[in-house]
Amino acid sequence: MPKKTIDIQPNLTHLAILNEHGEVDESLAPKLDGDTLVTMFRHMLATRRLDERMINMQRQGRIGTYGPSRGQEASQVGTAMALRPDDWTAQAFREMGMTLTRGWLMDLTLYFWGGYEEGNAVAEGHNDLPIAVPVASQNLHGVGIAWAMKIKKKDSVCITYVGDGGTSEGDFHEAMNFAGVYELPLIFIVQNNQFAISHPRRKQTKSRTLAQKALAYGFDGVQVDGNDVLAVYSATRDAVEKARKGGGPTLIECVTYRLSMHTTADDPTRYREDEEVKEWEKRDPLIRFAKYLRNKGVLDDASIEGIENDIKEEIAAAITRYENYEGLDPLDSFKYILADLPADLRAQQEEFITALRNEGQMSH
Amino acid sequence: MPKKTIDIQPNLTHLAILNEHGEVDESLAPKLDGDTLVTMFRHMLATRRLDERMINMQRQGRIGTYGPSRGQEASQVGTAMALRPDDWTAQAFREMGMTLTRGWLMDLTLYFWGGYEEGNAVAEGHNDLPIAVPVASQNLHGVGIAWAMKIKKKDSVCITYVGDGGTSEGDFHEAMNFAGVYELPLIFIVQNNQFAISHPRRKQTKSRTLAQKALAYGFDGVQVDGNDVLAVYSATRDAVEKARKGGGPTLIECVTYRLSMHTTADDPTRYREDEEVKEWEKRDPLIRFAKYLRNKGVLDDASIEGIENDIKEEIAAAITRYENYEGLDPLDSFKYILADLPADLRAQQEEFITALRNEGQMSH
Amino acid sequence: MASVNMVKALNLALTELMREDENVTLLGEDIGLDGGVFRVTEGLLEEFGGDRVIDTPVAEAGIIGAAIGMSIYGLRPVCEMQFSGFAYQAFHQIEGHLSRYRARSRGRFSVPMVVRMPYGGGIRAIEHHSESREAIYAHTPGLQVVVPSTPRNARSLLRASMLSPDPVIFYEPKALYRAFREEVPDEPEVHPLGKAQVVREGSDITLIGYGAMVRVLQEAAEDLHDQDGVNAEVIDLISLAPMDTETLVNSVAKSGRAIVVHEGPRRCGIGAEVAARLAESALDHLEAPVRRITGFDVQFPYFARERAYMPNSDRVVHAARELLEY
Amino acid sequence: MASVNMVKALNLALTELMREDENVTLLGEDIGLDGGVFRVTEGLLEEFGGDRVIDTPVAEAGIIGAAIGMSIYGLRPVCEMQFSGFAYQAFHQIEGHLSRYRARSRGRFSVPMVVRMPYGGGIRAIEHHSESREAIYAHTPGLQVVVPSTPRNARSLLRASMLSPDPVIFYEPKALYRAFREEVPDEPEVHPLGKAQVVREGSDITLIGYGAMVRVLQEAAEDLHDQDGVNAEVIDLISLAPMDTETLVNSVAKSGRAIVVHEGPRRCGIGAEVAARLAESALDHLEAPVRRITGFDVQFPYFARERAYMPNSDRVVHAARELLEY
Ligand SMILES: Cc1ncc(C[n+]2csc(CCOP(=O)(O)OP(=O)(O)O)c2C)c(N)n1
Ligand SMILES: Cc1ncc(C[n+]2csc(CCOP(=O)(O)OP(=O)(O)O)c2C)c(N)n1
Ligand SMILES: [Mg+2]
Ligand SMILES: [Mg+2]
Repeated sequence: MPKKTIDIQPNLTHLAILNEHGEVDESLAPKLDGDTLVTMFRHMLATRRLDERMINMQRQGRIGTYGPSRGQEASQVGTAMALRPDDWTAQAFREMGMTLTRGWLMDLTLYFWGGYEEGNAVAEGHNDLPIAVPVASQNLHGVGIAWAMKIKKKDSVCITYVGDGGTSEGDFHEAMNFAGVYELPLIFIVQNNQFAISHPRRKQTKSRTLAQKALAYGFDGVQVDGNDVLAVYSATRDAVEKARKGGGPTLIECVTYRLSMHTTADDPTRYREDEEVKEWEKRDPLIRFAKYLRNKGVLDDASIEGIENDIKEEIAAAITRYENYEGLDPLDSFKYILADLPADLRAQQEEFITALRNEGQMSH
Repeated sequence: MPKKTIDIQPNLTHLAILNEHGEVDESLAPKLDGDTLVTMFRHMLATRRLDERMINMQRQGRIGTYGPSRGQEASQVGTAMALRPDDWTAQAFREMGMTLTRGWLMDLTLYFWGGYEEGNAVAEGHNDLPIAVPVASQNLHGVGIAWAMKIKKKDSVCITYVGDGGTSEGDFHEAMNFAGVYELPLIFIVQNNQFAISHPRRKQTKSRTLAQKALAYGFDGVQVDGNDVLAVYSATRDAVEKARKGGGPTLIECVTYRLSMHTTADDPTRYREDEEVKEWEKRDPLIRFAKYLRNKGVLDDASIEGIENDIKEEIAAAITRYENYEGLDPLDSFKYILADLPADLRAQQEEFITALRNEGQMSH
Repeated sequence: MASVNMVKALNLALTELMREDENVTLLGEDIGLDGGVFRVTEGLLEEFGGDRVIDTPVAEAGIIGAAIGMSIYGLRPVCEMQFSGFAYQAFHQIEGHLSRYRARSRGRFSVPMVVRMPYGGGIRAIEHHSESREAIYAHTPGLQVVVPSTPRNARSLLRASMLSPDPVIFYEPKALYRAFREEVPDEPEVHPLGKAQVVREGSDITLIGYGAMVRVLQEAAEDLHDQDGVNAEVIDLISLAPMDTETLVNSVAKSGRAIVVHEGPRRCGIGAEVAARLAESALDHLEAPVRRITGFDVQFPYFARERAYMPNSDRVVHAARELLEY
Repeated sequence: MASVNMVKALNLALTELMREDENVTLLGEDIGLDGGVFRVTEGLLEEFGGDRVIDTPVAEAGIIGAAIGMSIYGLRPVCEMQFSGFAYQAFHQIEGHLSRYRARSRGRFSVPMVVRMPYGGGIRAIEHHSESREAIYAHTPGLQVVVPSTPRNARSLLRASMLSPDPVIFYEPKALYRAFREEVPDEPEVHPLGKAQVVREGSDITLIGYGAMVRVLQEAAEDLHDQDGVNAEVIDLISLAPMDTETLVNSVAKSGRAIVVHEGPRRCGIGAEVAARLAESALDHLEAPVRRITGFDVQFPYFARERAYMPNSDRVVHAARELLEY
């Protein structure tokens, strides 16, 4: 009949490999060949450049409101690089870097923020769910996918993304709990970019880390330097390997920072200090990774310029296709609502066609 | 750039004071006078006897489906005894022992399970929310009450109850998180009675204890022997005192057992072994507490018989009032929907009155 | 041929398709070991095992959200919400995702999944266990909503729902679960989604309902016939979304009078939609106002007051007489 | 007198009551430091402090559920759902508790609380940011549902809602937030809950709508007048629950023709309720079918397709001509 402390044997680790000066802890660094490292860098840079261009396009009125990724390239690319094509992802809405790494055309980014459903028309063969706007809701879809994989006895895994803000939602909890109970091959990537719009991390939850939330569900949590692509990759790869072998879920908190605004409609000066942003700019994931790759001799000025040019062309081509797109048919609303259009919807479609004709909104 | 274990400094304790043989750990036992101990016992016994009678009444068709408390008397009474009248509770649906301790008439129990809203018409002056059927939803109302107390600078606290099963719901998570962030004077009592209907505790969550879920929200968790009323009382009192002083929330997991069926509509033999029930019957909270009080000289055969008789009379009187109740007016549905009945609802009420008259369902 | 009640009929439909398609997977609270609180899934855990009949924690958003992911991966989940009154915990998953994946992804992903929910009054249950809120789902684009009214159509409708390429909210009138038995054929049948059924022909007045209210209408029609010599046509809507306007309009074209009946609240209920379709497409046939006999716009009472509250055949008969004299 | 837009008018109503009643407490995501994503709560944190203007984590059920508890303890919370499309996360708290505490406790507890939700299309937003689902709340007994259409009635209606002893869903047409300005008096006004308003008198046809659609109707009425010499009456419903049947019936008694317009889906929408009330209480006056011009029963499209999708005055004018020729 004692009063005793309960030992829950937490397995909670923190991981950092590549520091702000481009130096790595060789004992922890993943063994990646030069090509892979360059691919990683290319995806990160493409993310950065497309992001810059998207903000630009928004300012010019060529797309709608846009949600930037700046600062989070390591978290997005590093996690996606640890997956195979038969693995799946269930994203939120700020994972452009992940989608590019998974091979999505840049066109989809443009379409999505340009206001076309085409931006969520994930291409056949890409095992990634479209953008899910309601915060944390996608975590449960990740649960379902991982669960189906397990039932079907696949050795595939699923990654589901969520923001620091998203961990406050009930859906995150239910997803974490299901993942734990059923020991699913699911990895939760929390991109802790320090803000839910204006609401800072420390006011979102009283827990010291987000990683420790895994303890409530009986599985492991890892906190990584989310601006260190090697640590992000390494932690994800370990979690993926564990999951493939039936070891169940892992929560990985990527500690990073949203260097840009929440969306182009947001004014971050209302709620945070420039000083803080400047501090985090020093920890830019791209700069440190480039330094490391230069030091390592994997990249130099010329090769970087080559990559920059490739990316520029890729972006330009995507924008051209986006701006010359002629597929904008309002009737698509009826085309994709149900596999077979029932009679009452057919009547509504007729009504819609008549209205569009009257209004000159439809040519044919 | 290390890989290191994160220390989250958990404050997680386990507490047990009174064992199955009626022996106490004096160093931990709360200092309660004889009258208080007898009151505690009386509430526990009243809960047991009314519970038995309710099952009986259900079998005779005198009330509807009923959800028993048997085995959970210590968790319910012990927690409620730690409160003041200006404190509040936000219950689920299996807290009859708590309501009796808080001074509710037995009539309300009868009305509720007899199908009358009157069972949730909490008397003025009783600071307790009515029964909340949707699992875990009441936890958020507890948050709001505790929050209002804090804003109003009261030194009151709120207890909110939830079952083991309820901890799987999103509402539980959001409530825990708000309680942590805003450091609310709120105590979460998890009555872990080992089942959510047929679903056993171990299949509900992978975490070793339910108490450790508090760590995800940055506050303390306590696991107590929920069949030990002294431990339950003591842990609750400590949490209440901490909360009154601005120390924030606590999660208390009362490890207990639902000795009876989920409701009278349930057949527990479908999902659990009699052996297990027998094991838990040995840990009956009433038996051990009675033993202790007898040993201590606070109770004897005569005084127990006196209490039994008082309870019998109280139950009989309540049943008489319930069965002779003449307040059953179907129009109450319109009386309590909104403070002021708008025109379209007045028209519906007229329609209802006409129908009831036609059907002889209304005398006047 | 076997004579079964609705619980058994539903169980049969599940068993049949689970045998035919190994992707059919059931999820819900207490559906495995316990066989479901209404026993609809009784025996399925034993036959199909824990990977296909999954007992879940108490987490409705979890159930629906996870099943959405499973559907996308290729399974065909059938979820049970223990009572329709606890499906609101999952409403954001239903509104935000279940109904949308096809449109959102332009057909790349679809969610061929069924959500079964027992609904309605008449079983002397506590709060939240007797409500009807089918209109909320019918109002949500992308969902199909159906309600059986007999054991036989319960089976054929559940089969059709499970075979549908798109999500179906399968609203089960729990008052009918064990109310009566009906012969069902040996071979499974499929009731086409979207079709209403004339369950009694007549040309004097049209009585429209679904689920447990169909019996109320049939009783009213009998009374009208026996007592007033009136021939009422009774339409069982069966499908609330889509809704079979044609069958409604054809009937009212004959009868010129319509009453629509449901348990759920009146404001913006299914009755409103039926009345609106008639006011739009059958106005010239209408010889009397369209009457709604429904749950009132108040909370469904605790069960001591439920008999008074629920629509019954007396109310239908009274309204019919008023309309016939109009 | 000041000339303000709807954002400012709402801000004014909040400020006024917060000054008068220290129990008024605001909760929501980004409403404090950031002033709300639409700036409706701008400046309130500074004036009233963090105990009364509370920035919450992203947890809608948490916001509504906690506010219910606060109300019961004696505060008067006004919650902001950042967009109506994220209120479904809290729907179980709304349906299960916000609407029920008074009935459940036989008046011992009540929940005098307002839930503000920006709704509707026309702002080129991403998915879930343009929908209208007012009918779901109107279908839920125990809730009052109102929609302002101008800065002035936004202020008077929000004040009335905050003074109501029962919960109000305050649906804000975000397309109107900064669309135009209107003079508002120095002293606060109260728009009685439950009352519709005739915003343009006429006797040839009745056009019914609310929120952002009122301007569409006014434009249509102008066109009908200028081009066809037709005098349309325009009714701004304002209150969807309760609904002001009398004003509707009186108008149709004059005009014999009605069109109802809203952005939300048609099936079981507010238009269905309006049409049903007319089919019930104004049938003899109706000289033509009741027409609904509404969102279709499909997902609200992403914004490149929204102009085509949304109801507009051309559609109203066309329908009016058809009804007038009927
Ligand atoms: C359920 C829900 N509530 C509110 C919103 C509005 N919203 C969009 S993003 C956001 C903050 C999310 O923060 P976080 O999860 O940290 O992701 P981040 O934006 O930082 O990537 C909010 C509140 C939403 N999309 N979904
Ligand atoms: C949101 C919700 N889902 C489902 C139910 C049906 N239900 C009633 S009690 C119960 C199990 C609850 O288990 P627990 O929280 O452990 O409480 P206990 O019954 O053991 O007291 C369930 C699933 C409900 N009431 N509410
Ligand atoms: Mg964030
Ligand atoms: Mg339990």
